[in-house]
Amino acid sequence: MARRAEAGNKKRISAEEWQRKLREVRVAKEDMNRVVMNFLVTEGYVDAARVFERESRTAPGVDLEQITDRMEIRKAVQSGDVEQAIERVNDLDPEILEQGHELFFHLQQQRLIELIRQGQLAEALEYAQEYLAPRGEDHPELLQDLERTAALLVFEDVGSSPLADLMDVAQRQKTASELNAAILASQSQEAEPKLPNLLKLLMWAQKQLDEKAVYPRVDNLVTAELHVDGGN
Amino acid sequence: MAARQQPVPSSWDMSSVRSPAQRYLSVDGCRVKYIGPGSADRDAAAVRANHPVPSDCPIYYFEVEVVSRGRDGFIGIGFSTAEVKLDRLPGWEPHSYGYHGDDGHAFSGRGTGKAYGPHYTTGDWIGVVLNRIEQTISFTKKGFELGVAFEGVSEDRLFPSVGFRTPDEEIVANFGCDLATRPFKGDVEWLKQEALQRLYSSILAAPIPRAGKDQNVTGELVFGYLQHHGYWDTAAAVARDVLGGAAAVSQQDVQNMQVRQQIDERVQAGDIDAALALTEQVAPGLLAGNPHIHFRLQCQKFAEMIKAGLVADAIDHGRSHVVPLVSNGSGGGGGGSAAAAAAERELLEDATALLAYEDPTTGPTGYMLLPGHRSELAAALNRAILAHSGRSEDSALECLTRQATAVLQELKRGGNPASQMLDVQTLLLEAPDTAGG
Amino acid sequence: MAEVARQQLVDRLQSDDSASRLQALRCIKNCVIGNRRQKQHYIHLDAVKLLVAVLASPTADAAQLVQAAAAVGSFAASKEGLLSVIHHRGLLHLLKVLQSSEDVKVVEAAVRAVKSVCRTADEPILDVLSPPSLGVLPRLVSLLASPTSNVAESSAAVLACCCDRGREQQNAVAVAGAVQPLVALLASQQHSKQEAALAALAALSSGNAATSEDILEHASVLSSLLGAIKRGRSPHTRFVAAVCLVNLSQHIPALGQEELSTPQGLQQAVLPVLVQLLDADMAENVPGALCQLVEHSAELQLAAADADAVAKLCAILRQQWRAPPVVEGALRCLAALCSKREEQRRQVVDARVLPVVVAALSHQSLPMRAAACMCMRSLSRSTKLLRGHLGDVQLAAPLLALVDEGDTEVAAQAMGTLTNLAVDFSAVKEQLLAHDGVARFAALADSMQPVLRLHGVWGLSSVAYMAAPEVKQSIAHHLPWSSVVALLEDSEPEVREKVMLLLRNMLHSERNIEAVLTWSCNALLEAARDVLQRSEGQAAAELKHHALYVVVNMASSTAAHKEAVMQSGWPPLLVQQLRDENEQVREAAVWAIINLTWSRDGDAEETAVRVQQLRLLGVEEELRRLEQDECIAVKERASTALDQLRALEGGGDDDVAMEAVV
Amino acid sequence: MTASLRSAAEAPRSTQPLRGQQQAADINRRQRLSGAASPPAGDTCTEPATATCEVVQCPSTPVRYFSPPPCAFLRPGQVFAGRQRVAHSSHSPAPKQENWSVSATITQYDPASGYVAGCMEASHVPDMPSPVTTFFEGEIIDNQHNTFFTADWEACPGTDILHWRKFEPFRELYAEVVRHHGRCPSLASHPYVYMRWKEQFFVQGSECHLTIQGFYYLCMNRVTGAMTGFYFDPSSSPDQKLEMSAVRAGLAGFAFPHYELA
Repeated sequence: MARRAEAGNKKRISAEEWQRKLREVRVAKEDMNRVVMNFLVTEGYVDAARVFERESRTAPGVDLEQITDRMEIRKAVQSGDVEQAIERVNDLDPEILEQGHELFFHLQQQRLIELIRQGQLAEALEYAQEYLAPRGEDHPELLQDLERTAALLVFEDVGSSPLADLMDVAQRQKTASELNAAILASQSQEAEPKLPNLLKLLMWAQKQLDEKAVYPRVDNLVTAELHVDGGN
Repeated sequence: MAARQQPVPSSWDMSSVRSPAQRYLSVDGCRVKYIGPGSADRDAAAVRANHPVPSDCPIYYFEVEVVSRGRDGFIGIGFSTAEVKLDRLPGWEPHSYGYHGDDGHAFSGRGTGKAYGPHYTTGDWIGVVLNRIEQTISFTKKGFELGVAFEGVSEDRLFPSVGFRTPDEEIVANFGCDLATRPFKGDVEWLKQEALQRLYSSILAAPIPRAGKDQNVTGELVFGYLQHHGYWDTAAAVARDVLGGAAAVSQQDVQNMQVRQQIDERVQAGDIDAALALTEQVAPGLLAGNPHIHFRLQCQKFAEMIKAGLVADAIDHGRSHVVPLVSNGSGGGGGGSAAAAAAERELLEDATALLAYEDPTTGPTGYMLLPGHRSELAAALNRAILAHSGRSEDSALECLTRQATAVLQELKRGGNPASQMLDVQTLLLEAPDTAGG
Repeated sequence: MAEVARQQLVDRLQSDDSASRLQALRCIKNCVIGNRRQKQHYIHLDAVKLLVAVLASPTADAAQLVQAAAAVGSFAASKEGLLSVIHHRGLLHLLKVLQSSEDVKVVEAAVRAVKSVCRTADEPILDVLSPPSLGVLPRLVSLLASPTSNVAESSAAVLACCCDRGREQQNAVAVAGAVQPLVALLASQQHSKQEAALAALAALSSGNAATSEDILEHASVLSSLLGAIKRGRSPHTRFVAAVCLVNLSQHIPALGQEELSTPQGLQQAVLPVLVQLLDADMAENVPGALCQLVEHSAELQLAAADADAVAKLCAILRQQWRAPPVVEGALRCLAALCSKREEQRRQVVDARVLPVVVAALSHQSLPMRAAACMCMRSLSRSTKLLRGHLGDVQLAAPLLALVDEGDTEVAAQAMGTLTNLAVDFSAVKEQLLAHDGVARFAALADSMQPVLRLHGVWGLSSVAYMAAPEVKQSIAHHLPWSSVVALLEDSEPEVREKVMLLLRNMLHSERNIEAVLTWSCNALLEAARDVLQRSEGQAAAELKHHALYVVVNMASSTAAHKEAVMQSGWPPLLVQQLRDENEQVREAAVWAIINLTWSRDGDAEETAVRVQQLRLLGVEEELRRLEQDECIAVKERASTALDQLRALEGGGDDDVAMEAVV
Repeated sequence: MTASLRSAAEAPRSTQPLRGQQQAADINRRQRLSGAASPPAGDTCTEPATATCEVVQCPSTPVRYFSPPPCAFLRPGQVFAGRQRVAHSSHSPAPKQENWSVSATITQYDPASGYVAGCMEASHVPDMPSPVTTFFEGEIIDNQHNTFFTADWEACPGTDILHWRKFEPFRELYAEVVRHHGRCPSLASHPYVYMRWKEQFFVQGSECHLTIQGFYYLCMNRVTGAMTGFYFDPSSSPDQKLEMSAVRAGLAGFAFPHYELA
């Protein structure tokens, strides 16, 4: 009820009126293309960036050759070959993993996950003892994560365990992105793509406007469907 | 924009003597001197600016220079609402805020201040910053930032205000109305920069809501965009590398896209029949369901036939295919309103008018045969086809951009302070830490 | 079994098959990077020695050198690893590789490794002036231009580390041409390069006029720095930039075109930034930098107070987690801010940090104790505090302990504080006497160190101030007259002044005069007179008027003592001082006359004689002239004196004489 | 210090640190400013009619106010001795009068900022075995830092005028002072020094039944160092008069000790 009462003194913007407002907004395709290119480049998707450059004639803004390393490393993580990723990073700049304890831990965690995924439990166990266990002592802040990871070793079928999330592809993505960001930072390039900013700005702006008006909102970012609030 | 129209403080308000206490003040534009007895607190006197701070102004700044501390330097600088009595120093009453020179304390609505900054006295200049975004008031002394003095400052109409308590206290204010001849001493741009930075980081700190934990929102948006605009190869690459094969370009989409491109070409070429056929193929039932677009196509065909010199056939065609489609304005089949109906008749008249000319393209309604008109029609048709097949004419990414821009504009119109400092372009195309700079 | 694997890897470092060797290098490197535990394992297997051997071997190819350097660098990132690297002369060989290799990748790997060594080491271990590092500077400078990610950064860091070693090293770095490329890096888009350059310039300019001037020759440098202190990406950047400006501002020519290129302009610009950074929870020693900035400028101290620095510094003192250097900096900074201003002292007390300062007096590190002592000295300049809060805490013991530190500067600070505590109204005076402070002061008065002598005597002068007879006795006991005579002829004018002050206080109130005269074998007045006559002309006003008050106090007593003054050859000197250009001296001289012409029951004749003698010296004319003196105090006294003379003319009626005065 | 009407208000310094007292005073003052707390008793605060009417009109031409020159009798080490007369007339059925011996020693003097500080000691206080010592800080009326109008300490110009007028020499300044809102152009050439002394805390005998809530209005002869004072504290016995004269350290003449802070 509170809601309705509130809605009462709020400005109402009809779907039609809103559509008109939306129409008035000019969205330049070149700008959109730049945003997409920026996403591909910062996230290290060199192949996609190259193709997009060809298809849309949008300039990547950076020398794509330079980010090849980054892409290779990303690919390695995404394809589950963490060891190779680690070696490549160390070739690129030893400091990244020497200093970045948390990042390095996540990579090792991913390595363990991959070993388990491949069913190489013996190796996994040895790896955990040799590399992961000591880190808890050196970096207490990691202990909790560490224990959680170690638990992977005790489940028969991790896929159906509470740790399942560690096993799925998204986890690879996550680790890959973290590593990618670290490399960018070490080269003092921008680590964050712009695209998420748009979404965050939208979320913020709608939240602000909700206090003043009832209007067609976007709730699902992927479909971008307009949804009019049931005020009336 | 609303912001520009609101009046801004430009001098101290001497128009109406609101309180007997004000006879203790000699006010001259931006200059105020205390000429009262200053024996007891009841002799205090304050003055307000002639206008409140515009409600949509995110960061408001003004400066006060202490010309003389007078006897004891009991000067209070800050803000107050129109209701606050003027025989009190700013800060003693509710809805007033003041930084006092004699003890450096910050007062808001109470007689007991909290230790805040250093004292200030003759020759010092104090900068006052009202931050509507964070709802704070802070001060600077000789350019030194003294930090936040008051939080939760939510009053809509706040007037700059100064108060005095002992003889010969005198100040002069700068409301920044004439920066050319009287620039601020403080680095206002910098203060705004900092505020903007904090605003950005607070906005960007929020997480992106996602349907499922492994949903890659940005990835899917990019994929959708690429597909929508027919960047097929990139779309494929993104599907593979970004979405880990979770998505794929559907051949159906590719074909539809290609057909739509053909239709576009045909209409541009004036080959309406082909366009109609292809439309029926890619979007069966569209023409039946959308007589308006159908009418426009047939109408265009009629025009093209005249251009081709097939006048007789054209007239035939008009009778048989065009006129029946004109909606009667009763909101019937055409689904169009009376206005739409009128527009259709007008178009029909323009078309028929072509008959009257040797060379229709030179006639007053020749526009119908120009590329501009054709491509406009083509675009309309394309929209109709997309709508028919349940797709929006924009990609989700573009919709979000529109939505964000529109909402932001709405906020600005509504006088939301923070929004005045933001725009989508900047956020999308510049690094946050250089944005607005 | 991992143990075995490691052993095998280490063995393969010596294998003849270069491919296998390279592989082993890679493996070990990848094992140890980011793994403290793995490092330890390999250190025990003596891997570092073998890695360094690879660096040293002439046959090693580029690939191997890269891997070996990276591995050594990784080992150096941990304390125990660093020891092992140094022990096996790893740094030496890294430097050799760094300067001799022509292969870009090798050079990069080497410079990163050297950086790692410098970063881990507590004190600057890299001395570019000693072989074999002599040739390395040009290489480092050339690397500053490297486009490769963080190579320029690394070499800048290494250069900074070189500068930390000392002035000559700073000069060497400048001579090697580092300044220009470093300044260029300030403009870099990559903030990590920017920060490294800032740090290097800060290290290069620290306390070195020559290098600072080199840097200042680059027009762009000031504007870049001024930009960086405000718009710097992180607090750290802003801080380092501020430190650069503080260093440079001390060597910039005072005559600048626009305000911001003058020392004052720069300092005024840096100050708010530093004060603001006091709030930031950062490890850097912001208070120390602020102290360096304001130490020598009352104006800047006031500005800092305006910016509320005292409150912020006190807040830092209350935060236990702060690193000792930061706390020390805060104490020094407070010492500067409170040295002259009572209001700031009160702020410190009101902030309830006095206990912290007192505790710091007994901190285990000497610099901390010294800083606390400076702070306490500034605070002890408030009589209100001396009577109040300082009376509640045990100060004498820790301060006297500091005097024994052997560090002259610290001792002087401690003595200074004790001197303030010693004055009569101080509640801690008893404490001090209980710890036989008198003996300690007296001992220091004999020190070879002028500054200690000064504070010794100074302290005694405070002890003697309004002290009970027995206290003065003990002064006389611990400081033999012979030493007083020596001190009266001390090379340091300030010392001479303070001895005179001591004598003045010793003589105060007639209960003590006899004892003091015996102490001085009745030579006191002459001694004082001699000092004045010897230093005739250039005698400091302070010395003069203390000397005159010796006479005043002496003459405030019995007829016998007044007579002693008359006989001591002082009278002509007194009359002469009535013409001194310093008003305090003139006033003191008049007081002496007043006392000498003072008549008391039953000594009318003696008084008359004294008056007669003074008249002959023309005292009356002088006094009349002084009745028109521009200094009202002198005027007032002169008329008192004249009234007294006239009263005596009127038949030496004592009551009249009294009338004249009271 | 003065005989308190209530039982001792002050806790010993050790248990209630100065900070506490200052805060108290401060807040007290803020409240007074805000009018949140009731103002001091009406009678003490109503200004003489003459005062009010003159105070409102202010001098048309700007006047320069000079500070009086330094005074030899305020040098550190200078001792004043005398007595404080406490009349209990209004409060005890049988009107009786106390005479305490009071002495004051100057410990700090800064003419540049109109600041003086020192210790006051009272002995022969009825039913007080040992002497009581307090630390005071003084404001020297110098037209710059301090005017005849008290900015603090619960006094108001009315109170100020009422007390200053008790000093004979002040009468000739009275009109000027009122006209100039507490300042006084001819103060610089005036043969008397005016001060306010406010006791800050007890150095000895804090357990006594005396209060240091109020403060002294003082008037001192520049030439002889003789001074008179009146204690003001709305909540203490009115009409407490202090009379002290400069003590000569010398047997037959003046002696001056001196210290220099390091």
